[in-house]
Amino acid sequence: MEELSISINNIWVLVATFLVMFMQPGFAMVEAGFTRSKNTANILTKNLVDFSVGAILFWIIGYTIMYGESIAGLIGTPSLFINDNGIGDYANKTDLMFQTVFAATAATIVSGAVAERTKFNAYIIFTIVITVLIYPISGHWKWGGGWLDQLGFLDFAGSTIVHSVGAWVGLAGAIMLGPRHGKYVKGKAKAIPGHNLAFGALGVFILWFGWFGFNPGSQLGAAGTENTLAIAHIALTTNLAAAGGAMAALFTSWMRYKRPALSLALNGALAGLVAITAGCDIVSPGGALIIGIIAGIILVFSVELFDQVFKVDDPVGAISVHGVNGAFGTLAVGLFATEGGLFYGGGASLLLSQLIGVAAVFAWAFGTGLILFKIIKSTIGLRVSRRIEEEGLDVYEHGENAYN
Amino acid sequence: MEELSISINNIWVLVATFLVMFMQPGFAMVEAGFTRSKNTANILTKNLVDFSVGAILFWIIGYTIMYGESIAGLIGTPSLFINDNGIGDYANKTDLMFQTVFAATAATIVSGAVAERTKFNAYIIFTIVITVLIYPISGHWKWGGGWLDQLGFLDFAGSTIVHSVGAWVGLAGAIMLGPRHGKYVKGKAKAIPGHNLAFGALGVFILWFGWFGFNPGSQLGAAGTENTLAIAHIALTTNLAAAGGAMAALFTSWMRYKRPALSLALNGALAGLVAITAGCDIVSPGGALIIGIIAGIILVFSVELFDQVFKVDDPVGAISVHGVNGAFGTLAVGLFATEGGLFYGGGASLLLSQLIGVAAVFAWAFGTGLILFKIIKSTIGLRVSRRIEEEGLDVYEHGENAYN
Amino acid sequence: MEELSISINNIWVLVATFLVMFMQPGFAMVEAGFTRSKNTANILTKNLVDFSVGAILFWIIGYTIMYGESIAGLIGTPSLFINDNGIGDYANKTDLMFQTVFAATAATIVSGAVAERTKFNAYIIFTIVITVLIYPISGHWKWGGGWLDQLGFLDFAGSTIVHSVGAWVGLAGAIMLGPRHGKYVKGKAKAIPGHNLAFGALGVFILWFGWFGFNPGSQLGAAGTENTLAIAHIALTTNLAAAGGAMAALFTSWMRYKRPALSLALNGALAGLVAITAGCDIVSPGGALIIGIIAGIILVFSVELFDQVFKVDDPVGAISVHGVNGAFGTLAVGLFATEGGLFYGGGASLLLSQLIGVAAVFAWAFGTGLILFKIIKSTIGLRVSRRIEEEGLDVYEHGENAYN
Amino acid sequence: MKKIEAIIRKTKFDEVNEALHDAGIEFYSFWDVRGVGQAREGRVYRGIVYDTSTIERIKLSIIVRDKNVEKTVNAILESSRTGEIGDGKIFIIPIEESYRIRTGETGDESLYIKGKEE
Amino acid sequence: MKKIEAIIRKTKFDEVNEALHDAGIEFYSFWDVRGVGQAREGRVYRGIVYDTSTIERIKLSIIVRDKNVEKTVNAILESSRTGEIGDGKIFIIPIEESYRIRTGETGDESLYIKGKEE
Amino acid sequence: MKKIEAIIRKTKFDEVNEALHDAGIEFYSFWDVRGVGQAREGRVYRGIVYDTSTIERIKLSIIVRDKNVEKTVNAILESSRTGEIGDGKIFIIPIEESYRIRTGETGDESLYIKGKEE
Ligand SMILES: Nc1ncnc2c1ncn2[C@@H]1O[C@H](COP(=O)(O)OP(=O)(O)O)[C@@H](O)[C@H]1O
Ligand SMILES: Nc1ncnc2c1ncn2[C@@H]1O[C@H](COP(=O)(O)OP(=O)(O)O)[C@@H](O)[C@H]1O
Ligand SMILES: Nc1ncnc2c1ncn2[C@@H]1O[C@H](COP(=O)(O)OP(=O)(O)O)[C@@H](O)[C@H]1O
Repeated sequence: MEELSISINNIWVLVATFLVMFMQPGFAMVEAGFTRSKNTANILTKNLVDFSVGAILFWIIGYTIMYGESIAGLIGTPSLFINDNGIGDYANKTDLMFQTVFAATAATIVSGAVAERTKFNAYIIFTIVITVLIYPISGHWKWGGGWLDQLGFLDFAGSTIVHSVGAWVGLAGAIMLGPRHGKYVKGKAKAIPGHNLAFGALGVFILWFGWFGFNPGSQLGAAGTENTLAIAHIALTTNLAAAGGAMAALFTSWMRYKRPALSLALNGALAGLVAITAGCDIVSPGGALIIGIIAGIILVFSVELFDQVFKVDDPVGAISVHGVNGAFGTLAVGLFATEGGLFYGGGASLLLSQLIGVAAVFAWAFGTGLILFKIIKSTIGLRVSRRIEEEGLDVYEHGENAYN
Repeated sequence: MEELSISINNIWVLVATFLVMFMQPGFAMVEAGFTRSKNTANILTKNLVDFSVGAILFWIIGYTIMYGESIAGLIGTPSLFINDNGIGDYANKTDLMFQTVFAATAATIVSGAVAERTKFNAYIIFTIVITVLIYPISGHWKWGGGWLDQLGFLDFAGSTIVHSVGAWVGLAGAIMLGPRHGKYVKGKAKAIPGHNLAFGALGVFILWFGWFGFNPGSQLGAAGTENTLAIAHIALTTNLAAAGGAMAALFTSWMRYKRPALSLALNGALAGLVAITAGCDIVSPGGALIIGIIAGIILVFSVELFDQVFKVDDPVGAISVHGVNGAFGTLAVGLFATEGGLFYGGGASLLLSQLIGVAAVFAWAFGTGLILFKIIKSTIGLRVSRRIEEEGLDVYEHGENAYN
Repeated sequence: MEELSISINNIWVLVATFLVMFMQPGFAMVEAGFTRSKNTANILTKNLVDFSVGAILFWIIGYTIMYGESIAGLIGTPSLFINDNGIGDYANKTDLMFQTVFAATAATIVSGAVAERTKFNAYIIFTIVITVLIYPISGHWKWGGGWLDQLGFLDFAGSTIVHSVGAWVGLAGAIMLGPRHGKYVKGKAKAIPGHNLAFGALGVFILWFGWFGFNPGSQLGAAGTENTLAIAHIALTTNLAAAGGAMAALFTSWMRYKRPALSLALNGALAGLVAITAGCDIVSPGGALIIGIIAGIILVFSVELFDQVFKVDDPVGAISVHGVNGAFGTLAVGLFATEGGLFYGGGASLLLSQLIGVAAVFAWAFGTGLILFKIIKSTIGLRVSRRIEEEGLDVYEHGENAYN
Repeated sequence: MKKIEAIIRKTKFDEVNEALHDAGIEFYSFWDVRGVGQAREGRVYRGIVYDTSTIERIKLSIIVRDKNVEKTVNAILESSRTGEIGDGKIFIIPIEESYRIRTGETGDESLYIKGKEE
Repeated sequence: MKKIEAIIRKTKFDEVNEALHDAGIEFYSFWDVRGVGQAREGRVYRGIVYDTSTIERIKLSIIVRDKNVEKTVNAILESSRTGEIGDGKIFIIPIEESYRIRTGETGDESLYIKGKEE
Repeated sequence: MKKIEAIIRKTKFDEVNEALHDAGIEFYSFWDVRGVGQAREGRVYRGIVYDTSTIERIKLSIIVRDKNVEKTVNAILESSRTGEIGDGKIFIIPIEESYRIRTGETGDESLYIKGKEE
């Protein structure tokens, strides 16, 4: 490839990397805002830890487990401490960076679902396992050229491979932990409002911004007509789905609960973003908008379902946003893909691959998650004591309050 | 044009698009910070709504009303649901995205001026009208190649076409709504301090950052010597004007009110940015600094004028920042343009075109704004009840508090 | 150079400029969050002022003092109001912008060290002196091709030239000011916790993001294989050092104070970033990680040392983050540089140059800082009265509270 | 000496403050409280209805000499009434002693400024 | 009339609120306070140990008619106890007079709603 | 039993806290209030002068046995004085009864820890 084309691709992927890295404060603000002020320092520390741990360990080994030469389509051949000055369509180190910030995204999703009750040392341990094992292995199945890829499973930027993985591990964690004290009283769900929706809104806008690195960046190139058209198209579908998700969740909450709820509209925007991530390259703008709208509607009902029926306590709605809508978005590719989608006369075969992929990744992430949390629970323990939970993790786990 | 040049332009305009999109949390933080905490969820929801509505409707129809083939120089030929894979200097979909985030900027300016007392359903309705009618029509006059453009009216990135439009509609809204309860007691203006100036400052810095997409991005290209020089020049003039505006407002408030006021210095930075937007490409760095300084001075007096003399209650200063300084900046082009400006021996003809443009857009935006708000007022109603206003829109309109 | 290469470089450096400019709200949030709420408006105003003053004065004269033709390797030949449409590897005005945001970074570091007790008018004066004299002169020694550069001193993106300069001036200021009232009671250091660690965390993430402009941007080019490899490498080393710094500070505080402290982990991330800034281009990824880890450990001990032993009251830890770790990172180049570093068989000569550079810049910045603050102290006064300090600078100096 | 505790609407604070000043009551403290009372407003957080009765209020605590009790109560009553449910309450509590920290003065003396007393 | 001041754990607020409602006590105010008491937790800020004894608490202020004092105290006692150090305190303070701002009613009348009184 | 209410400068809190501990007073609650008094500072928001008299203060609420009233008052008086306008006030209010929630103890007993009583 021509030298300048490589330079252009390289700039594009690096800028996208920076934008995806910037999703970290987005997650931090959303998770801090949607939980109580007595646990703010704790959740912020967790976000700092998972990004840092991810940055270090994905470089040390995670990257090669995901992208190393495939062993039977199941796992990459690990090698340590890569320092590779090669160049493909862009610098190999740029690829390492881009993949690193994706890995950190998967890990950080978990912290929302298990917020306000998890021991800090336990958190560090499972973040490590997610970063070096759970995420890169299922990641390998698709993006490392593994068996899901060969099956024809499509997941452009990671509705399933990134978002659902994080959320299903989080689901396992939330189940193993049990709900926060006071969340269910006499079998009835109680509201535990987040302490700062302004942080929540700021976080969602930051994430929306960062998603323009996540999706258009996943084209992995910007030089040439094809890339030019693709990244413009992806930016458009991404934005339409986010907007559709926000509005759909707003109006659904309005009709269902009589009030247009900011907290659900914010989650709705994220739901739209997660859902479009799998198919942002191959659905039409109209398809993207519809996917976003459906995602926003699903979000409201899913939050209610997990919260009030399944009684899984997920303070920030991570399971509904990233898990349920990650799965929905991945399946939607089988319906809305302009080439191969059911609604475009492509038959059900793509939909079937998508279903297999969604199910396999669910089984993997949820299964290993359960095992992981079980082991931690029966060794160092997973949950803080009741007193610590009641008085706040900030003081007891960190000795610092967020607000003074 | 050469393929790689197109790729370069495309990257540039897309990155600029992302930066302009990121101005949304900037506006959200400024507007939330400058108002009271009981209305924070409301104003954040409004910001989410206007960006989402803008994203969807500008794609559905707004874009073609603005840029469709001109009908008598007055309005573009509308067509629905564009899905255009063409390429000019960059991808057509990139252009759609860039224009969309501009449209959303215009709409979001209104929410600040009408904050803390507007019914949420009314807000949604007028946001829609602004996005699909008011903004794209006057936008067409200039950027769609309409009559103002043919007149020689200059407005590089939209001091008038974007900022003033939003502000004049906001002025109409603020007048039709009347002031917040308690704002004027026995004819005297009372201070209603914003609840969080840290949010205000964060928002202004975000906006400043985003403006580097707004202005340099409006060059709509980065490939080739001409573009290279232009975007560097524009970045410089933009930055100097912002800095000049901030300092001028700070010192003006210091001399006038004995104290260097953060809230006015923040507004001053925005005033400088708005003012330079029209001429950032054709004024010198020194000219830019002077424009910024004048904008900052105007800002302080304008806020006082609207607040204490005209008694128009504009909680965040949107009218002074975007309206008055948008007009000033547009006129300043007629004075400071190094080619054609009065101060550079270009005579008064450019200044006259600028004046016509400013006046025409004022008449259009303020006029249609008045009609729009009048219709809403006499149908579903524009303003919340006194009790809701006093206890806070968050609880009554949304059922959620921002802070818990 | 080929026209498109120039365009590519130009985009890269401009985007980097925007990212570095965005570090301003990062600093603002960190400094506001780590201090008390009664001084929040004051510290935010200071941040706005130093960036604005920097933007204006570096254009008027600072840039040429730093980069003008060298006078005996000590200072550049000043010239006023540059408006230079030349192009080198990229537009000259792009270079002006890039250097301007660096200058503003140096200036803003000071405000953290002297927070919560400095008179606002004194602050404005020393910010001006830093921007037009202290920073550009020592900057000239290295980046302007002055004597340090000729000596072989290496400082890629400014561990010493930017960060240490700011911190050593801050150290002089903190010493001349004396500690805040209540900081030392009967000779014992008291904790004065910051009022909002969520702002602190947001600020650090923003800074981390902005650092991807600071370091990879300092390559000053992106076109061609060499640049492509370099910026990818730099992004990687930067990220690893930041992550290493955060984790090292977290665990060090955990072992030393029994609790994993968020406030120190946040500082640790910044310490890693500052430390890697000098050598990000010529250390290996592994070297970067080690540098980051050492920086994080140093940070904790340095904070304790200055706070409890030297009794220098530095509310946000600026001296330890930017000064001590800037010096450490610069020296580490002499050890870890893959070409010329002691650990890579390069002998001690590079290390010696580094030592001379670190010492010379310390002497310059700390010395001129002391003189500067001494002059201010004995003329208009440096410190607010006890009453103002106790009741808060916001009300007395600005007449505005940040929170209402 | 009596302590007058008043719980009023946040939005009425400025008016009450002015009425108190007009009545010559220039010393008191206040803070934000949440009130449980007849005034209620439903809240919904993520689909769960909750917290149907707490409303933001301001609490004033004013220590006055016996002779000033009546005018203080009247000033508050008149300036804080809207007539709608949720206007709040005023309570009178006995005070046994009072000190001015600055001067150490006690009793009635600690409650007014010598020379300025009307 | 008496004023019942209770200082309870923040986490017990919902239970106490319910217990009070069950006991027919539907009017009161509350706010956040910090308590200094036996319950302590060390804090470390940047290496400096500090503030070993203040804990977040909620303070309730309930003015009731004399006949309701006992059941109010009991409702709080039962619902707010955990048995661990730091459960808090209840204090009873005499009230001399009470006014309902909305209607101007005074005395006991101002404390209940006519017609709804049990 | 008495309730001692003190309104002090925020900046004096640490000193007062220490003085109280030295005097053996280890149980109390406090919260932020805003004070209206003689100490005033002009504020200007966007050109409008306002709010010339409210200042942040801390309010302490300490319930003590009768015999401890004096030393508590003295501890506060001495540690919170600056001599400048705005130092604050101390008020003494009668308390009729007190309960320790954890144990149900009442009266004086609820105010000290058995065995640790000096
Ligand atoms: N018995 C009480 N004890 C303490 N606070 C009370 C009491 N009764 C009312 N309040 C306070 O007064 C506020 C207004 O009372 P509410 O019953 O809603 O209206 P109204 O007094 O107009 O009937 C309540 O929100 C609460 O804060
Ligand atoms: N004498 C007192 N005056 C005011 N508040 C008190 C007093 N004693 C206790 N408190 C409040 O009650 C809280 C709990 O008291 P504590 O002594 O910790 O536990 P316990 O009552 O279970 O022995 C304290 O944090 C403080 O807020
Ligand atoms: N009568 C009062 N009732 C309640 N609070 C009071 C009263 N008098 C003073 N205070 C509180 O004490 C603070 C200090 O009082 P101030 O009159 O300013 O100073 P000084 O007591 O030194 O004359 C006030 O801000 C207010 O919070």
